[in-house]
Amino acid sequence: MNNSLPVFAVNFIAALVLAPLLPGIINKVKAFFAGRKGPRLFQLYSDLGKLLKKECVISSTSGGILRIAPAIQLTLTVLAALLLPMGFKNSPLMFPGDVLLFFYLLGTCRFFSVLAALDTGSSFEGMGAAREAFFSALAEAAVFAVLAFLVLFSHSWTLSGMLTGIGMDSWISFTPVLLVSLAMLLVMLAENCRVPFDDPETHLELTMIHEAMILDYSGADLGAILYTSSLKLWIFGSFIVSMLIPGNILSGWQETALSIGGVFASAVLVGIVESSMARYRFLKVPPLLISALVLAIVAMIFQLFFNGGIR
Amino acid sequence: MNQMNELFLGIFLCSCLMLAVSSRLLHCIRIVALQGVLLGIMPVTLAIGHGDIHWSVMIINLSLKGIILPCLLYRTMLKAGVKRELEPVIGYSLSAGVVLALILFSFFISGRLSLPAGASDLAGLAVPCSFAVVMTGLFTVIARKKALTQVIGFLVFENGITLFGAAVMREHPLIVELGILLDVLVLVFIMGISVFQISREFSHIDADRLNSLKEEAR
Amino acid sequence: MDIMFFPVVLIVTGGIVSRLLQKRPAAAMVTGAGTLCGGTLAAIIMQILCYCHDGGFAVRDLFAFPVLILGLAGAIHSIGYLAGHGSERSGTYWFFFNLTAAAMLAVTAVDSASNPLSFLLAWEIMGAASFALVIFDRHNQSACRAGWIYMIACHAGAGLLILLFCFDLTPLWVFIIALLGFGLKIGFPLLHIWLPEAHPAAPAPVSALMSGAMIELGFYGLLSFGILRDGNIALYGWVLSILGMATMLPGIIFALAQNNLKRLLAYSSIENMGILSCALGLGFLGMSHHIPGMMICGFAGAAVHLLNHALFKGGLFLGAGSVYKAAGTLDMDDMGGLLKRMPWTGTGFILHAAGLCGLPPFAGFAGEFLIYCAAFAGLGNRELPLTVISAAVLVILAVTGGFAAAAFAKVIGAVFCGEPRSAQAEDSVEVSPGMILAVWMLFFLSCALLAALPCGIRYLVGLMTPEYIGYGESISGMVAAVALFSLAGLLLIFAIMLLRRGLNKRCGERKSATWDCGYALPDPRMEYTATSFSRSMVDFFGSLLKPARKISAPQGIFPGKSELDEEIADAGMRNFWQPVFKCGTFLASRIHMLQSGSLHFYLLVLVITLIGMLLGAVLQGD
Amino acid sequence: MLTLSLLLLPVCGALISFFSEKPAVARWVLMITATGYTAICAVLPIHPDQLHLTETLTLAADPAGFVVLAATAILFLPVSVYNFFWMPRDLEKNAAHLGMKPSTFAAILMIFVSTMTLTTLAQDFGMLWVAVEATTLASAPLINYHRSKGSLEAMWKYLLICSIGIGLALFGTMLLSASLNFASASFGFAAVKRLTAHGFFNPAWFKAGFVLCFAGYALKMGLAPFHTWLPDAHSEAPVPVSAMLSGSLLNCALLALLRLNDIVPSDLEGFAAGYFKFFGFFSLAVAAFFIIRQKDYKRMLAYSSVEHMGLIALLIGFAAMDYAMLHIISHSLIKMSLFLLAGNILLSYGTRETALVKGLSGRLPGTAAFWLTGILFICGTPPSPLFFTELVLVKEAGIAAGSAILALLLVIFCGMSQIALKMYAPDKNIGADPAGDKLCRIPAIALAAVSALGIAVAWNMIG
Repeated sequence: MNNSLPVFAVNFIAALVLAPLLPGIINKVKAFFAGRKGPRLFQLYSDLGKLLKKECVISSTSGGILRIAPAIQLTLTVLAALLLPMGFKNSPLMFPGDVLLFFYLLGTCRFFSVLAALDTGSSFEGMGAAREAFFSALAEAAVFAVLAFLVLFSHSWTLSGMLTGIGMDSWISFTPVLLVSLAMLLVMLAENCRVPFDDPETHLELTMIHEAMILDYSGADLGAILYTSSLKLWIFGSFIVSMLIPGNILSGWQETALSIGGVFASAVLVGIVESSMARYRFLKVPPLLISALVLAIVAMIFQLFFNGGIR
Repeated sequence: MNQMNELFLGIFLCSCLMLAVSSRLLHCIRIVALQGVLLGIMPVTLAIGHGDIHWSVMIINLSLKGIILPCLLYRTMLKAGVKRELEPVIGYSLSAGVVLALILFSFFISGRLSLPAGASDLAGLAVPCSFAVVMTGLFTVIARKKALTQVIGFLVFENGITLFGAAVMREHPLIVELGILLDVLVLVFIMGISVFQISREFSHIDADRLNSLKEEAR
Repeated sequence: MDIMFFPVVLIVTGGIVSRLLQKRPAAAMVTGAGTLCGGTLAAIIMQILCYCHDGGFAVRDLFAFPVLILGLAGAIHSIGYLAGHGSERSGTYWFFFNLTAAAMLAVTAVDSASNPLSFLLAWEIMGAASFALVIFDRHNQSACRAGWIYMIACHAGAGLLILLFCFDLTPLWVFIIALLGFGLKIGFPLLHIWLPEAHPAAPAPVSALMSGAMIELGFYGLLSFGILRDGNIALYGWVLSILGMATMLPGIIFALAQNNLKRLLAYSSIENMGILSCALGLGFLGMSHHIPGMMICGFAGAAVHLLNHALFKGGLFLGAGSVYKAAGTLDMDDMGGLLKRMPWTGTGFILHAAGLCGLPPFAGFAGEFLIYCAAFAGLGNRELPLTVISAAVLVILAVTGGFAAAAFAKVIGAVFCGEPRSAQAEDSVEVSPGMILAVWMLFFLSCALLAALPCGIRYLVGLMTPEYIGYGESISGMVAAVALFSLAGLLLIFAIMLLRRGLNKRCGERKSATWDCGYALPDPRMEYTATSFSRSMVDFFGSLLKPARKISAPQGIFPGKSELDEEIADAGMRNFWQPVFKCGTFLASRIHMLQSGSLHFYLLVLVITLIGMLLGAVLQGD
Repeated sequence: MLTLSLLLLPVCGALISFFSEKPAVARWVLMITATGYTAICAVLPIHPDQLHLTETLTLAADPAGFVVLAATAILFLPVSVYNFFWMPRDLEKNAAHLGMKPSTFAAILMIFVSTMTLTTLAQDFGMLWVAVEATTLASAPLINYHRSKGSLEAMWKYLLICSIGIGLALFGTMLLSASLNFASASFGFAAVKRLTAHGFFNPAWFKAGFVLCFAGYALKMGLAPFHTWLPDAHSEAPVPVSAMLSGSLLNCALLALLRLNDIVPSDLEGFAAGYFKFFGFFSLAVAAFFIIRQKDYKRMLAYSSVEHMGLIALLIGFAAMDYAMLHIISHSLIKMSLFLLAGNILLSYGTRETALVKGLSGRLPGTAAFWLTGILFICGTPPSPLFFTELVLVKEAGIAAGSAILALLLVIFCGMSQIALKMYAPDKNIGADPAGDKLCRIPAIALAAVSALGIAVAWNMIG
């Protein structure tokens, strides 16, 4: 493991650089299913470049949260990424309990994005913020149930330990891991505002969640927001990939390729999901999130009773 | 003299029954006066053969209970302008039955009380009699509506107690005895004034209609 | 003699003098605030000197700290708060405020084990004095009802404590009675009803003191009197953790549904007491099952959360007071846009709120972090009941955290963001520097707390349980990592903000109206209000919250005025206490009929009782 | 000499007042008499004094009697001072329906005090009875000072029920005397106690006498179910009289019960204590239910007196005599303050209905504040000494009875505080009445004294 630090560093930089590819991949997949050509794969890069040069228009209603929120979100997401094992290598910054910090950093991002949305005084953004706050609170339940499972499973308190700890032997007791991954996938879709929780493509503000919240951003701020959300997508993809694929079966750099490929594959999966189903009605979203919780709990029961987790 | 005293006690019991059946207030006042006179005489008759006779107490008792108080009541009756107890809480015949029962009850109770040593010979009869008079007084207060009748009932009650004192006990110290008498006098005086005021204020003296002070149910 | 004795005497004397100076409000204020500030500061310094001199630590210091800090901050805040708001009665205010603070200090200071009577006295005086403050506000019509409920809770609690102190009971009964008696202060379910009533009614500094310090004293009492050494530690753990969960989740759900700012904060206090109880429960479970990690994390988490709650909730209530002073209302639907009008208060409030939600990089996270860690430690135990409860705590705590964030997003959004929705909110201006100072002081203290935490935990573990110093080391390492991450995060945010500034200097930045779907004239009336923000969540929990809505919907082609009024009654009040009180009143009204005014009836009762007594006496003789 | 002057001073005052026929003179005489009376009371413990009426009959202040005497004196002074300011204001408002001349009123009030003094000084059951009966007679006309249908009715009920009660006590006294087998010439407390202690008595007669005496004096004291007259009388009387009735008169009846309890021989102690406990507890329970949703604040105070008499009876029943004495003094002072404050409210609002008293805190701020304080004190919130007496009571009563007592006290607290707070609640439409508020100083001083007493007790108990 003495070469783990460079591997991690490369993977981390890859994440930062390649993250904007993910929306492109998803869009490409969706275009494929729709039989269209779709936007370019690197569309977000061009968008970001353009936005950085543009003038910034700030709502005159804002009290300042609007300005600072993108910086907070960007920073905390990057910090969260630092805690995640990359390329199946432990994060160098890991410490027991870092998994809590990881999810709470993402939580803080969300808190400030909600505040920023409310800061504009727009009713659409308020609507989006309310939904975001509600759904993410429910998603927390699923997330922490998954966490409980991971602690039980891996006996580790670090994020890296939990995810890489699911080694070859986990394939023997595959059912709980699969259930948990499914739960995590649902959480990923919810947290990143994808179908069936939210439709990033929609043009009707009334039905938006995340998109409604960023209606008033422009220029570099919007760029930061878009970049942050793609990075968040990467983080969740990477989370699931590390959980599903046992580490230490390939050599260092092959693992890197596997993990990056895995994240891309998760983006493809998201694209397939988005192409194959419609957004749920808002009333049906809470049950879906609760079912993610139930999945995690079922996984835990499996682990406890059938895999001999208990004396 | 013992037979005479027994006769007095018998008259006392009869007066109770008479009180129960009489509706005319004047009649009731006469009964009270009769009891008062008897109470005045009895200490003397009891004391004959025992020694000291407190004539002064006898005179005060006789004049107060036998004359002054009935007069006061009579005056009040005239002032209040009420002559009869028309609709008592408990009817007259039933009242007679109740008083009879009370008398029996008194005999039952006092039968269970062994007499104290040193009591006079008459005590065996005097105790139940005085209990009966006390209870009749209480009964009258409860069973009659007119405020004046209630005063009469109270006086009968008081007489019962005095009867007990006279028949069973040696005397209180004189000063206490006088205090008791003074208290009763003032009490009846104030009650008389009150009855008068009630009759003026309410233009009736029905105690059962004095029921404005109560907790209202919600 | 205890070192707290002189500060207590000073504060009380100051209060009395202040009351005597009622006719001269300025002098009263100087005396009251001066002695309170002086007393608390002196106590803090003396306490620190004591630590420096001979080390040592007692649980009661942990509870005395919030009292002192909030006493100080409350005194500073009150000066501004009272101005023009009952300043003519400031002597009375300071009398009771000082008395409350002194009584609370005395509660922590008296040697409660050897002298329960003095504890009881201080406890009762604390309740009575704070009651006077709850009904202090003469502009608030409902304050007296709130005060009534509060006073009954105090009295009932004192009654239970009397039972506790007067009789030798088995440990189980001691625990049950203490749980009820002190639970009335803490706000366990059904015993909590006074909190959402009294906190909104009281002046803000008082709410801060009550919410930040007084309800926590309930735990002090519970730990001092309810938990006996020879009792069943595991049982304490089970009861406290389950009770904690049953407190925190409903607490935050009710908080979410409130539209009165301070009422919301009060429910949030209930939630936080639930978290505290949960943490203690986990600690006791760790103790009884011999899991040192769980025990230390649980107790340390409880201690840190206690301090955090004191600082943040104190700050929030003080901030709410400033808002009330500026906007003249506590109804969040009538506020809005205050961040622009009162930036200092607003920023302070937002930081406190984030801290209370346990969001990094603030100190609040450290407490929740430790509690989660305790649950992690419980999960690793491989004993089914313990695993289940740990997992349950983990999930419930997370959901609670999520909804707490939602609730405070609602508060901040409705109060500070957007455009003002009433004329008074429109005209509000920043409050006096003292009030700002009080809020920010608490925030800086929380930062200092976070910085001091790693050393503190190691020190305390070494002091209390030297055999587990290794665990202490590793836990303090974890907390240190959290603190470092927080620092790094803050610095990074600052750097990125600088970057953004540079970028925008080049590209330009301008202001424009909020984009509202092309609508040309955005209007405050179109805004999302506090009610609308929580609407979907309230509907989701409709069966618990039972919102009573009065709607007059827009009708016709040219709709006139339309309204939506939502009222959410407390579940405990609605489903339990109101029926109980109704029953009592009904019974009383039946019994009242006995006093019918009939003289004959009275006499009959007399005679019957007499005959009964006589028969009893005579027949007994046989 | 002191004892005699204690008795005669109020009588002299009464004579002067009665014949002067001027309200102003009456007010002054009352106040001066009260001052003198209190001064004599203060000297009494330094110069113990006895008055021999006959060789067996004495008047003297023994410790228990002195406590009640002191309670009377420390009530009489503030009440008379209050009366000094109250009377003109009351005359102004209620001149139309006065039942008697103010001078007569003051005279009877002083006679009333004199009779209460006699009660406390009596050392003999006969004398005691005479004195207690005399208090009834003296107080009855006072109730009717403001003549109304209500007050007349209250007076009638008071007179009739109490007379019967006292009659029963006389009967009981005679039975007690008979039970001693006429062994003693004197019927003084000490003599009787000597006899009973040595077993020279007839148990059946003693019990019957005890029961009758108990019922009679308990009726005067207002223990349920004999309390029925009390709320009427105490609410209809003018406030100075209400204060004296609740604060002093009940104590006098209580003293009679104490005397009675004192002569109970040791083998009948359980029998006697049972009555005290039962009726004490019953009074507590009855008062609790009648206080809930009470519509008349003076009646509420009256029921609270029933409650406290119950508590004192319980304390006696559980043989906590010192605390019973403490309870007597504290209750008298607090209840007097509350009645005087109620007087302010009554003068300012002109109604006794709680529902019509709104915005007290705005109209009479001082009165309102002390009204609340008084209510809290009477419910046993520290520093009220009642807190300590109730604490001791619960401790003595044991866990089951103690819990029940605490529960009832809580119910009472709920009821009283609800009413008081509803009256207190601020109301924007009610203007201030500064003139009416001035009278709150006397009760304020009394409450301060009570707090001081409570703090002293606390100091003593904590040690």
